[in-house]
Amino acid sequence: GSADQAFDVVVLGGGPGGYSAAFRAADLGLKVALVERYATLGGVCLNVGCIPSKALLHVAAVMDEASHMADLGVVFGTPTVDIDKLRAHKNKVTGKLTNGLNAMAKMRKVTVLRGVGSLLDAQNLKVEATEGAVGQAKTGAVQTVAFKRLIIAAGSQAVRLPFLPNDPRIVDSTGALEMGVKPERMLIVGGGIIGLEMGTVYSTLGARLDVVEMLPTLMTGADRDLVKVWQKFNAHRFDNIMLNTKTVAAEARPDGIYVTFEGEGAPKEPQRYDLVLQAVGRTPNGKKIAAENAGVIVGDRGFIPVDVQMRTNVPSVFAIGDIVGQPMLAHKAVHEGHVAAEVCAGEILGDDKLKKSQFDARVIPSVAYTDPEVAWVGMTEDEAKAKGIKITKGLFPWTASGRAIANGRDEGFTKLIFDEESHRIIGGGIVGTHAGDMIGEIALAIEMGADAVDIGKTIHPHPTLGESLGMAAEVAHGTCTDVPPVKKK
Amino acid sequence: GSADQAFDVVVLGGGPGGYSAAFRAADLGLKVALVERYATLGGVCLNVGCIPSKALLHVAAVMDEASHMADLGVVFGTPTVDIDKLRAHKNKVTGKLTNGLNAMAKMRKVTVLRGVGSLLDAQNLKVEATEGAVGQAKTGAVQTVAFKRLIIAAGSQAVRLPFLPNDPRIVDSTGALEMGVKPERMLIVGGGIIGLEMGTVYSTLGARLDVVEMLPTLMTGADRDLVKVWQKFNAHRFDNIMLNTKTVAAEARPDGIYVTFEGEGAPKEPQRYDLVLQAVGRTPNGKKIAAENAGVIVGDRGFIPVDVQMRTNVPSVFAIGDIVGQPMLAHKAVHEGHVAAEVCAGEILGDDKLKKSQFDARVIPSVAYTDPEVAWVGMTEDEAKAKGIKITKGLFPWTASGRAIANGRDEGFTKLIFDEESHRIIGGGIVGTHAGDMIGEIALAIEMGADAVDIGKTIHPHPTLGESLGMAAEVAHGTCTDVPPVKKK
Amino acid sequence: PASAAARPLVAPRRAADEKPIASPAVRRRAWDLGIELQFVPGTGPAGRITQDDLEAFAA
Ligand SMILES: Cc1cc2nc3c(=O)[nH]c(=O)nc-3n(C[C@H](O)[C@H](O)[C@H](O)COP(=O)(O)OP(=O)(O)OC[C@H]3O[C@@H](n4cnc5c(N)ncnc54)[C@H](O)[C@@H]3O)c2cc1C
Ligand SMILES: Cc1cc2nc3c(=O)[nH]c(=O)nc-3n(C[C@H](O)[C@H](O)[C@H](O)COP(=O)(O)OP(=O)(O)OC[C@H]3O[C@@H](n4cnc5c(N)ncnc54)[C@H](O)[C@@H]3O)c2cc1C
Repeated sequence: GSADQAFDVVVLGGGPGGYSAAFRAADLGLKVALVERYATLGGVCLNVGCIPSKALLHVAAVMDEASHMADLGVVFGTPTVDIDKLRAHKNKVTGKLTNGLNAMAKMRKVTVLRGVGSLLDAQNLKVEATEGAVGQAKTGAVQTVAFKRLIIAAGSQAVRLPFLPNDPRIVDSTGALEMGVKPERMLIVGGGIIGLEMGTVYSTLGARLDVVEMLPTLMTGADRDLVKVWQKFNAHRFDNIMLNTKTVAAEARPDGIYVTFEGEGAPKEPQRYDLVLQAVGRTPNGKKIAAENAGVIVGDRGFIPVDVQMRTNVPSVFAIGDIVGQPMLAHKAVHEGHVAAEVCAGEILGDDKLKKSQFDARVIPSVAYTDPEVAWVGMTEDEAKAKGIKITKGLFPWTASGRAIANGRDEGFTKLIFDEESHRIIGGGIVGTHAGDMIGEIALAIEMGADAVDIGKTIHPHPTLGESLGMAAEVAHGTCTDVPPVKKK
Repeated sequence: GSADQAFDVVVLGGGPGGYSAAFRAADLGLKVALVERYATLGGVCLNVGCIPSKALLHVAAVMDEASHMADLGVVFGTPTVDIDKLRAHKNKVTGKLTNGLNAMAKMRKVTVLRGVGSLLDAQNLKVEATEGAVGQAKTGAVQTVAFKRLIIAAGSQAVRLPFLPNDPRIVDSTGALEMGVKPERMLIVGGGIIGLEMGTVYSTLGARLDVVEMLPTLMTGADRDLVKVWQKFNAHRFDNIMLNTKTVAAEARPDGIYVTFEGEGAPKEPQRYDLVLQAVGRTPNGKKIAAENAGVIVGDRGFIPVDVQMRTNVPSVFAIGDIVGQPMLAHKAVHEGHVAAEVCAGEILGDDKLKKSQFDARVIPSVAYTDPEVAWVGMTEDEAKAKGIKITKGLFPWTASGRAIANGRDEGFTKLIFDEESHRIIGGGIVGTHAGDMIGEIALAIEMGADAVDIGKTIHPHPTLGESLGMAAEVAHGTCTDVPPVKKK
Repeated sequence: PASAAARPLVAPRRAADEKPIASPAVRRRAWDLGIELQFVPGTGPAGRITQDDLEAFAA
């Protein structure tokens, strides 16, 4: 053809889904190109998502913890915060990881093409070169890259509310991570994980928070009992939690952004804020890559439909990550990336085993990296109730956990959900410090088809937060001796 | 008989093993007495072991963490430490738990008898009443308690080196937990977990440490690569690490304890210390309960041999916990306690299912709650090598973990060990913060018979420390894309 | 599980001291049934004995 370069596999987008797919394909012996418009690999997650948010959240957690140490006999002075240095730390963290990705791409001989990609047809991608450390300024250079297989991993971006004015005091998560404004009063529009995580950071650094959410609850998706523990522990951060409430207008004035609300929790008057964070969701980039040129179907909302092998309606084109649907999470993108790469390799190299690869994880865990963390996986109690599935529940309160008490953090609990009939575990949730590091065990238990005996008879070390999993299984089974006895009927 | 009281089951010793056995037996419908010489239940673990040590270690960890925050933009003043308040905090933590045990014993109608117990025969226990908030002063009152089944859970106590003088500056772990002395120079005799945990606390509070160990390594039992990471990270705490070295003499002088060493690491001159911690191991209390009166066999070193149902050579007498053997760990004691209680209940109530209960956990995890934590379970690499078992290893370095980097703590790693032939997981180890909270997942994987694909294909949330387990499994399987590619041969 | 029943029940070859691969719940169920797992064929990966294998053997 007339292409400038040709590859076995071209991956469009260098986020967690994209680089994982590219690296896996290269490891399987394919010639691979990875197209990314920004200067660094890692996508939203490493540059302006998962990683920088956690770098800041960790610092906030240490500050909050230190401030509670006086009761324990250790008095720290009020810390002084150097925002520039904190930002530099965050950038160092993301830099370490994105540099690592570059190095690993080189070791794998993956060709990284800097530029904006768009589909020409089912065999060719147009790449318009971009430059600059920040942004995606086009150089004017254009090339055509031919592929045997294309993996679309172009991700998503923050939804912008159309009626919000353009003002540096109105930001999305990316802007919030820049920490250019030190607000006294901050509004979080959207009570999901991303907004509440950023709110935690700003609150610890001194801001008073308001949050407005159209739905009746914060952290929708998680069971109410889990969220309740987080909410009680964090009540001190908030002036107003406005549920069933809409943001309808905003006016930028010299002394602040004046926001008008409507609905159940709406104050009568517009409220003044120093900073407004829009965190109302993310929208997939499906409509921005000229997918139609290859005949790839893109749904109304911009998601690209795929099968269990991550293949679109066009045989040579795959898609993975945020762009194929919910949940929009990095770990889902990575696993999907591996599957797509394996299927491509199987087909290109004629390997029957790889050809059959498919995404068939039973469950994908979710974590809010707030303080305490909230983590859940599989069936929630609410979901079981809604679907009429009969469950047996094992709940272990951390007030009975020696380690949680020793840490001075016994507000949490661990909950396991078993199918009443098959006795197998079908879900679970943890609220408490380090919940996210432990939810993987529940995911493994679900994938392995474990029941309460399997988990309860597995010896977990004492005294750990992790043993709360074994205890919760024992509670479900009626054999736990670290909680009050079950009332005899 | 002539007994003052009669029970289905009498449990001798109120530690984790004993209270778990007593509570389980009561939950199964038996009439139960729990005999404990001290004022509070919980044994070594809750009163002078697992829990108070972790309460102090947590405070130390927060202090150490805060001191590293300056690089991240947050400067705390040097903290002031109020040792009395810190001690009070620790006592509050243990008090909360031991009070909880009392309350739960009441709810279960378990009769708690305060006193020193000793066996009279295979059906009767003598209990000499004791009193006082501290200690085990005998009141003179004595009673005979009849049992259908006895569960011995009398635990262990610290080994005392005979040549060490009696001096308040020479302590065991119980004395060290009292924090009566604020040493500048501290010697830890014995490089095991307990000594290194206490050393961590004292070092953070200002002491310089020496440690002396007869064996060639610290933290014997764990793989060397795990310990090495801990050792490097903690090198700054130690002046001297004396391996292959014996403590041979000590002299108490007004200005300090002068200790003489012999062996590979021994300094020529005696060394002066403000505090000497003996942590050379624990010895079971088997020879102190007149077991011979019932014909119960006690081994030379004080351990009581039992079968998989926790039964001694005498059919009516069971034993559990530290007193039956290594590893001397609370979680082992608890699981053994449940088994003994179930077998007793099965026999007394004629329940065939309970009668068959047995202890058959494949693995028991170990954790050093140092900073970083070191946790391991199942087969170690050293052990596999020694036994000639061929293994496949999956090692994921935390330098590639986004979360570890975001936390500023990427010194750790996660290692999984698979049987080369069957591919199933047979062991694993983690060194890094919160390692102990995550090792349970490896234990579950081993108990379930999981292989690298099972663990690697289980979606772990990003970015967590827990995902390092999934990554390590992928490394073993050759499918990880967050580490450099495997060199092609 | 559906295909497990269709698979032939080959007598397992295990060393005398070898602990068969089976989850804690399967092991427990085996004592209840009075069955030595040693002799139960496993259809799972690496011969892992599933709950279904055990029930099939018991039937
Ligand atoms: C603040 C925040 C916090 C988050 N925290 C977490 C978390 O803790 N855990 C978690 O699992 N998820 C988290 N997420 C979500 C997570 O970031 C995404 O799910 C993940 O990044 C999706 O990966 P992806 O590969 O599908 O797409 P993306 O990461 O969106 O990557 C897509 C890449 O494609 C590039 N691209 C797009 N179009 C083109 C084009 N035409 N040409 C060239 N390049 C293109 C983009 O520049 C981008 O680099 C967070 C998100 C945000 C915003
Ligand atoms: C400093 C330290 C830290 C530790 N940290 C950990 C840890 O983090 N994790 C862990 O798993 N393990 C830890 N251990 C070990 C753990 O404490 C023991 O394994 C555990 O307590 C054993 O439980 P047990 O029930 O067998 O015996 P014990 O806890 O020793 O309890 C025995 C009880 O019996 C009573 N008793 C003894 N003889 C008589 C008698 N004749 N009459 C009446 N009562 C009697 C004793 O007073 C005691 O209360 C630690 C130990 C120490 C010393």
